[in-house]
Amino acid sequence: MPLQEIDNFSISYLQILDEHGNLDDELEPQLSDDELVRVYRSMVLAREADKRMLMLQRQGRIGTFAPCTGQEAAVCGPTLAMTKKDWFVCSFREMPGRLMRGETLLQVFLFYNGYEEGNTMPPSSRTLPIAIPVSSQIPHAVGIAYAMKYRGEKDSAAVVFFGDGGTSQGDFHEALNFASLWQAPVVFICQNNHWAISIPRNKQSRSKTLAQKAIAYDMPGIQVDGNDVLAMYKATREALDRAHAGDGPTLIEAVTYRLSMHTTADDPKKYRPEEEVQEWWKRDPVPRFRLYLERKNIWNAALQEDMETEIKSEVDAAVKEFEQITDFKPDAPFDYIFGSEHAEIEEQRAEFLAASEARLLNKEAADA
Amino acid sequence: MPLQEIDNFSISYLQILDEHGNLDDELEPQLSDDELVRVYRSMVLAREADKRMLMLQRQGRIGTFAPCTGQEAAVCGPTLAMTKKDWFVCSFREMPGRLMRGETLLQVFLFYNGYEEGNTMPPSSRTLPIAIPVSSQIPHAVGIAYAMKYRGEKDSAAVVFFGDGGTSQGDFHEALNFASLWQAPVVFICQNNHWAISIPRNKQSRSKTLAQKAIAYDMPGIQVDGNDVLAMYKATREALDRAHAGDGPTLIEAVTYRLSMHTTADDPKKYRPEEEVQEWWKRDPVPRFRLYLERKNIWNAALQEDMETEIKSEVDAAVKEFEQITDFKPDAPFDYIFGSEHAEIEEQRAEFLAASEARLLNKEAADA
Amino acid sequence: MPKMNMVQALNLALDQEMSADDSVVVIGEDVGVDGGVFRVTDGLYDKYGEERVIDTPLAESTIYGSAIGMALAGLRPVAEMQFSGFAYFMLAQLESHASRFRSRTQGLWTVPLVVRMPYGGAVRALEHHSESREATFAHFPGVKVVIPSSPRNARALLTASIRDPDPVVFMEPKRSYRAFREEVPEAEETLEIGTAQVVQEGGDLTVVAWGAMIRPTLQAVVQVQEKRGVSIELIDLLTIAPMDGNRIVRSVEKTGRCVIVQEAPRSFGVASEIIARLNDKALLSLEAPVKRVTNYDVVTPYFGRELMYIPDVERISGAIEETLDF
Amino acid sequence: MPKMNMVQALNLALDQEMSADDSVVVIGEDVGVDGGVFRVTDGLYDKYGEERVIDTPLAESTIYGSAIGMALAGLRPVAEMQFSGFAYFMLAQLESHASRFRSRTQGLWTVPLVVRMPYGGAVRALEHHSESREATFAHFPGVKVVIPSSPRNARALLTASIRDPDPVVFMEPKRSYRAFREEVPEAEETLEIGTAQVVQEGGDLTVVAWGAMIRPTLQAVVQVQEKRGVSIELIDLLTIAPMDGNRIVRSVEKTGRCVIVQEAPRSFGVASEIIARLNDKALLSLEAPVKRVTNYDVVTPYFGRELMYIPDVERISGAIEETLDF
Ligand SMILES: Cc1ncc(C[n+]2csc(CCOP(=O)(O)OP(=O)(O)O)c2C)c(N)n1
Ligand SMILES: Cc1ncc(C[n+]2csc(CCOP(=O)(O)OP(=O)(O)O)c2C)c(N)n1
Ligand SMILES: [Mg+2]
Ligand SMILES: [Mg+2]
Repeated sequence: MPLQEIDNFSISYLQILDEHGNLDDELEPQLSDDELVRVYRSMVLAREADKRMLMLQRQGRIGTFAPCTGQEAAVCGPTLAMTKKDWFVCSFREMPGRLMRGETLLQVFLFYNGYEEGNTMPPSSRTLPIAIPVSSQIPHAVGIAYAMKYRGEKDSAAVVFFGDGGTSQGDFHEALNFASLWQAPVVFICQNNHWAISIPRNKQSRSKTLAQKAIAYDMPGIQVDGNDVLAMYKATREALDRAHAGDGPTLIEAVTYRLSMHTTADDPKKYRPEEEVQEWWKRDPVPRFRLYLERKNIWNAALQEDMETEIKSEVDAAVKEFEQITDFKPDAPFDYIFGSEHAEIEEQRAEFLAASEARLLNKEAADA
Repeated sequence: MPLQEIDNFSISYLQILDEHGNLDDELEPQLSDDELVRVYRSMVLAREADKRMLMLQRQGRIGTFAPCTGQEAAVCGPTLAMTKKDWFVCSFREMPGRLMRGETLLQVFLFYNGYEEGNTMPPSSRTLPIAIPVSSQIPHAVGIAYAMKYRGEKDSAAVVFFGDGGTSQGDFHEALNFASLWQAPVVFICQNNHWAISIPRNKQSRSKTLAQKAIAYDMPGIQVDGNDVLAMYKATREALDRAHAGDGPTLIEAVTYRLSMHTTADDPKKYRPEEEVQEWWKRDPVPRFRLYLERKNIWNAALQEDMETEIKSEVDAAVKEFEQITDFKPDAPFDYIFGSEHAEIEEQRAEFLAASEARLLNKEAADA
Repeated sequence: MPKMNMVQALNLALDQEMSADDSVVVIGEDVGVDGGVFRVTDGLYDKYGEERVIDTPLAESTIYGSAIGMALAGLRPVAEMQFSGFAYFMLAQLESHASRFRSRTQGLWTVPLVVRMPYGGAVRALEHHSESREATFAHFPGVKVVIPSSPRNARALLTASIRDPDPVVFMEPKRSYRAFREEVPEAEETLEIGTAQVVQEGGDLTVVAWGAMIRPTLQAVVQVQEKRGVSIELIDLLTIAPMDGNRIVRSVEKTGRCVIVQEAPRSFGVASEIIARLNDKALLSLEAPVKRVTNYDVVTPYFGRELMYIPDVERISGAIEETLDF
Repeated sequence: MPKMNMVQALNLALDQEMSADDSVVVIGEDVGVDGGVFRVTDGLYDKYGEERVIDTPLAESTIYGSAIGMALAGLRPVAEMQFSGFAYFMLAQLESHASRFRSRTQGLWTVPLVVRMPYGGAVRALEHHSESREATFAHFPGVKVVIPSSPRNARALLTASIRDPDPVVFMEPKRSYRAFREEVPEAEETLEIGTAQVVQEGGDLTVVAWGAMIRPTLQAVVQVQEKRGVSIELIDLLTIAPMDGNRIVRSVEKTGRCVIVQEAPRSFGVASEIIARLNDKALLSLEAPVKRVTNYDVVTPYFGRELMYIPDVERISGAIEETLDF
């Protein structure tokens, strides 16, 4: 047996609702009207929040953040497929999903205004805080999934989000390998938004798809139209079903696009052709899904208008509430450095408080 | 276009000389008798060196080392395919290849006896020192290959060795991705010897082959009988040809076996069934290749006997020479910490020398 | 009380904690079937099964990173780095996450996660198997760094570390693994993390050491005491971070002289931090400069030269005498 | 001489070294087309092409690891970590290889490799973008750690680092990137690595600082001098490792008093090492405890609280006055 083919593999692509609004009836997931409207509203709310936050950031009222505009379907579809028993493990661009998981706009604003007080989704929410070092959250999801399996929580899996850039990190590779060996209940969702800051997708990896990276781990991998919320829902639902059934992890590549800047500190004009962006606006997930709802007769212009008004005032209220909060305990970091008390920390706290007081006195003296 | 197969891939296996000595004439590489004997001698020398070093280690005359017994073909085949212009980047189990690259047994023994003086293959040798942190050497090979490409050295590539365990590390993944994007002239040779200390191959990755990990990077990947020196030569030769031609990297999985312990500090009886080892002795690459040479009429019992005698005395001589070297400069580490002089280092050297002298005086006093 | 070496004592701590609490799991390379390359986890795989004694692929970052996930989900993982020299691969996970979850979420999420790692030299090992880099870990806020020195305190500290609410880097002086035996009580025993221990009291000079340095230090102390008729106080740091600086300060206020023995390279090491604490609070008590006995600021040489570089009885006693004579 | 900010000055150093020596290449995330997220490599891609200004995938370990390979093969790579907070991912390559090749091979193989990284706080950034961990790098033997404080010394030190025969960790205080301009000569200029600089001489007290702390420190110094009619010597460390301890010792022998300003958390930081050096060689000159003005041993808070934690003019001047009054 000289040179012999010993194995072969393939990768598939899933789309249910295409960019022109054409629907594949056979693949259409069976979602209730409530669910459909819920996920639609989440997408619209997130889009609106992005806009408002951009404005707040430009006015110096919050700090740097990473808009999700354009990726709402790729994040909300999977989140809709999850239950509260599943774990939501995200990167830094999944605000739409975080809101669906119960985080409030108030929390979001506090967080982006530089206060840990914004990070208050408790462990019972099974929604982890934002993770900034790219792909560093992926191993966490695998460990959580291991714990679920170990505890026999059969209806619990971890869903972890990361970018196309994230697939280049060692942690991505190691974590997928562990998950595969453990047959851990994890769904890996790569948000292939075509850019990692200024690095285009084709300079991130030479592979034609990111989904095919699953082959390295003998893991199911699928490429999905990430701007099609139905396809994202369905792919995640099936992956979760497999995970819950003990059949291990799945890699889903969501093909989507970062319509906005990388973060508010970034200027994409430096590296990205405007035409490309315009092309992708045509595939905007939000109007595409609205059209679907309208065709199903569960949505119309009046409902849309009501919702937009409601969302605007919801965001207004949150901004107002957030800006009224000012009583942040200065020495809180000393409270939360360890779970046990230590003399050195307490001595430093005293020093910190004394310095704060001195600063205050000086200020009063100067003001007087 | 709903659920649609968009790409497919396959993995092949190469064997030229099987374990029973059957040869695939069509695939047989065209090697001169000299080359064939050279590589055979290297394999036998390495096997003998392993034996002797094990003895020396047991007697406390050298320190811990990692035997290569069983993997000679998987290391020597690729090394034979390289020229001096190619770079040899190894892990810690490739002594047979290092010897082929010109390292002497004296250097090997000094190294394993705890002296940097053993690491004296200069940059012009294009043979890097041993790398111990698993897979950490793979990025080096990719950077070297980049430099070759950048410098337009078209007949230079980097060949890098690592284990089956090494494929689990993040550095493996990142480096293959870089190499693929850069189309860098690298040949990645995975020594799948079925064990990473006590972890069997199937607990290292769930993928059926390690070669298929190449698919993640859109890189050619091939599985090769690692105990067949002709197949290892040929696969490497073809990969080097591609690399030299500017066609980028290749991943070669050498299917072989660690017939000995992990290192002299390890006891494989704790975790490995003896029958498995016995099965693999039947596929020993050394007698298999000898049979091939004999069938080609370029080898016989008399030549074998002469060579064995020669090798034994070569090893004897090296052991003797090595044990006569005792004048190691105590403060050498201070010479080689930086390429420029620094006061702090020199002050510490003075302190070190003073302490050494005090120790000596104390000893003389005690002895007197 | 049975006499045990440090390997057995650590094994006892793991065994008892695993048997008491099924959220305790062990994870690492070769920790299962093989029982760990130093045999610290020996027998646990047979007793608790592969789900609780997890043999992983070769990938330190995800051993630790997935253990963070387990801890977030309510388990109490004890991860092993096969050697501290390979722990750099997981430092990003430690610094970016384990050390930060509590602060990040104002105490809502915590990472009770122990990572054990053999460290230190003088065992005739290959490169990367001889370093002593406790200072690297100790400088990360939110991480506790613990280093035992004997079988008994190793067992008690490992038990305490597993029960601790925070990430603990538990560094095991591999040179001491089988170097001596000590009585270790069967009944559970803990030692408070963050507390240094006075090994012996004395009035003329304070010596601070930790880990594998305790043994040669004690020898040197005894030697100098005999030779000079002085009494020396020996403090075993045990916890590197958060450091029990006040214990050392109190001692030096009494003795006025101090020698610190550190296996690591000199600069930016733990000894410097101790000196800084003495400077802060006991400067006026100092009758002589604090003396550091350390490795030098060079890459640890291969084992042929290694023993000339690691502090030994002679260098330590020399430093003590010099400091007494100052 | 043109006036430049630090970003422009660093860019100038890179540009001149690249133009003088085609073995100099730049490698990192977004360093090419985008010109770096802080624009330090702006224009180099257009000028030198994608082969010399290498936009990489997102993988710090292999950015640095492949740069090691390039250096071994004769190039002089300048790698960029986008933020020092992500440098932990490459620490294994730095510790295991870059810092060791020279020692490992007794000088036969060397790794002349600069890694640049913006570090430090006070820029209203997200988590992981505010730390100051020079001590972590400085504790690894075989690594040089350099931190400029102004446009001019940044340019001179980066040029020297690129020409240096050893691996250099070049930490750029991002808070100072555009904070002020300074005249920077067009003609090439270098500063010796391993040498601290006396910013201003003085007789009553020595202040040591580095990086972004130099500016508030200078302000504090001026303030206290005016208020108290004293003269203060200010030393800019510039090289963290190997440290120019003797320069500080000489100064404190003269002044008898010392304050150290460190942006990093207190324990196990660079300030402790400076105190240890003073203890070694200038203890008897000290008329007061050396004072450390530092961040605290907590995880750097998000930017809402950050400025209360980083040393500022008020805390620095307070410490100087206290030390004068001791
Ligand atoms: C380990 C690490 N390196 C660098 C960065 C800086 N950085 C933040 S986001 C980003 C690009 C991420 O790209 P991708 O993974 O595609 O996610 P996206 O931003 O497109 O959502 C980079 C380089 C980081 N956060 N973490
Ligand atoms: C990063 C790292 N982790 C752990 C080790 C300890 N160790 C040395 S060899 C080895 C197993 C390596 O297995 P494999 O890659 O298959 O190579 P082999 O030993 O079989 O040649 C381990 C865990 C190491 N050297 N480096
Ligand atoms: Mg992206
Ligand atoms: Mg192996």
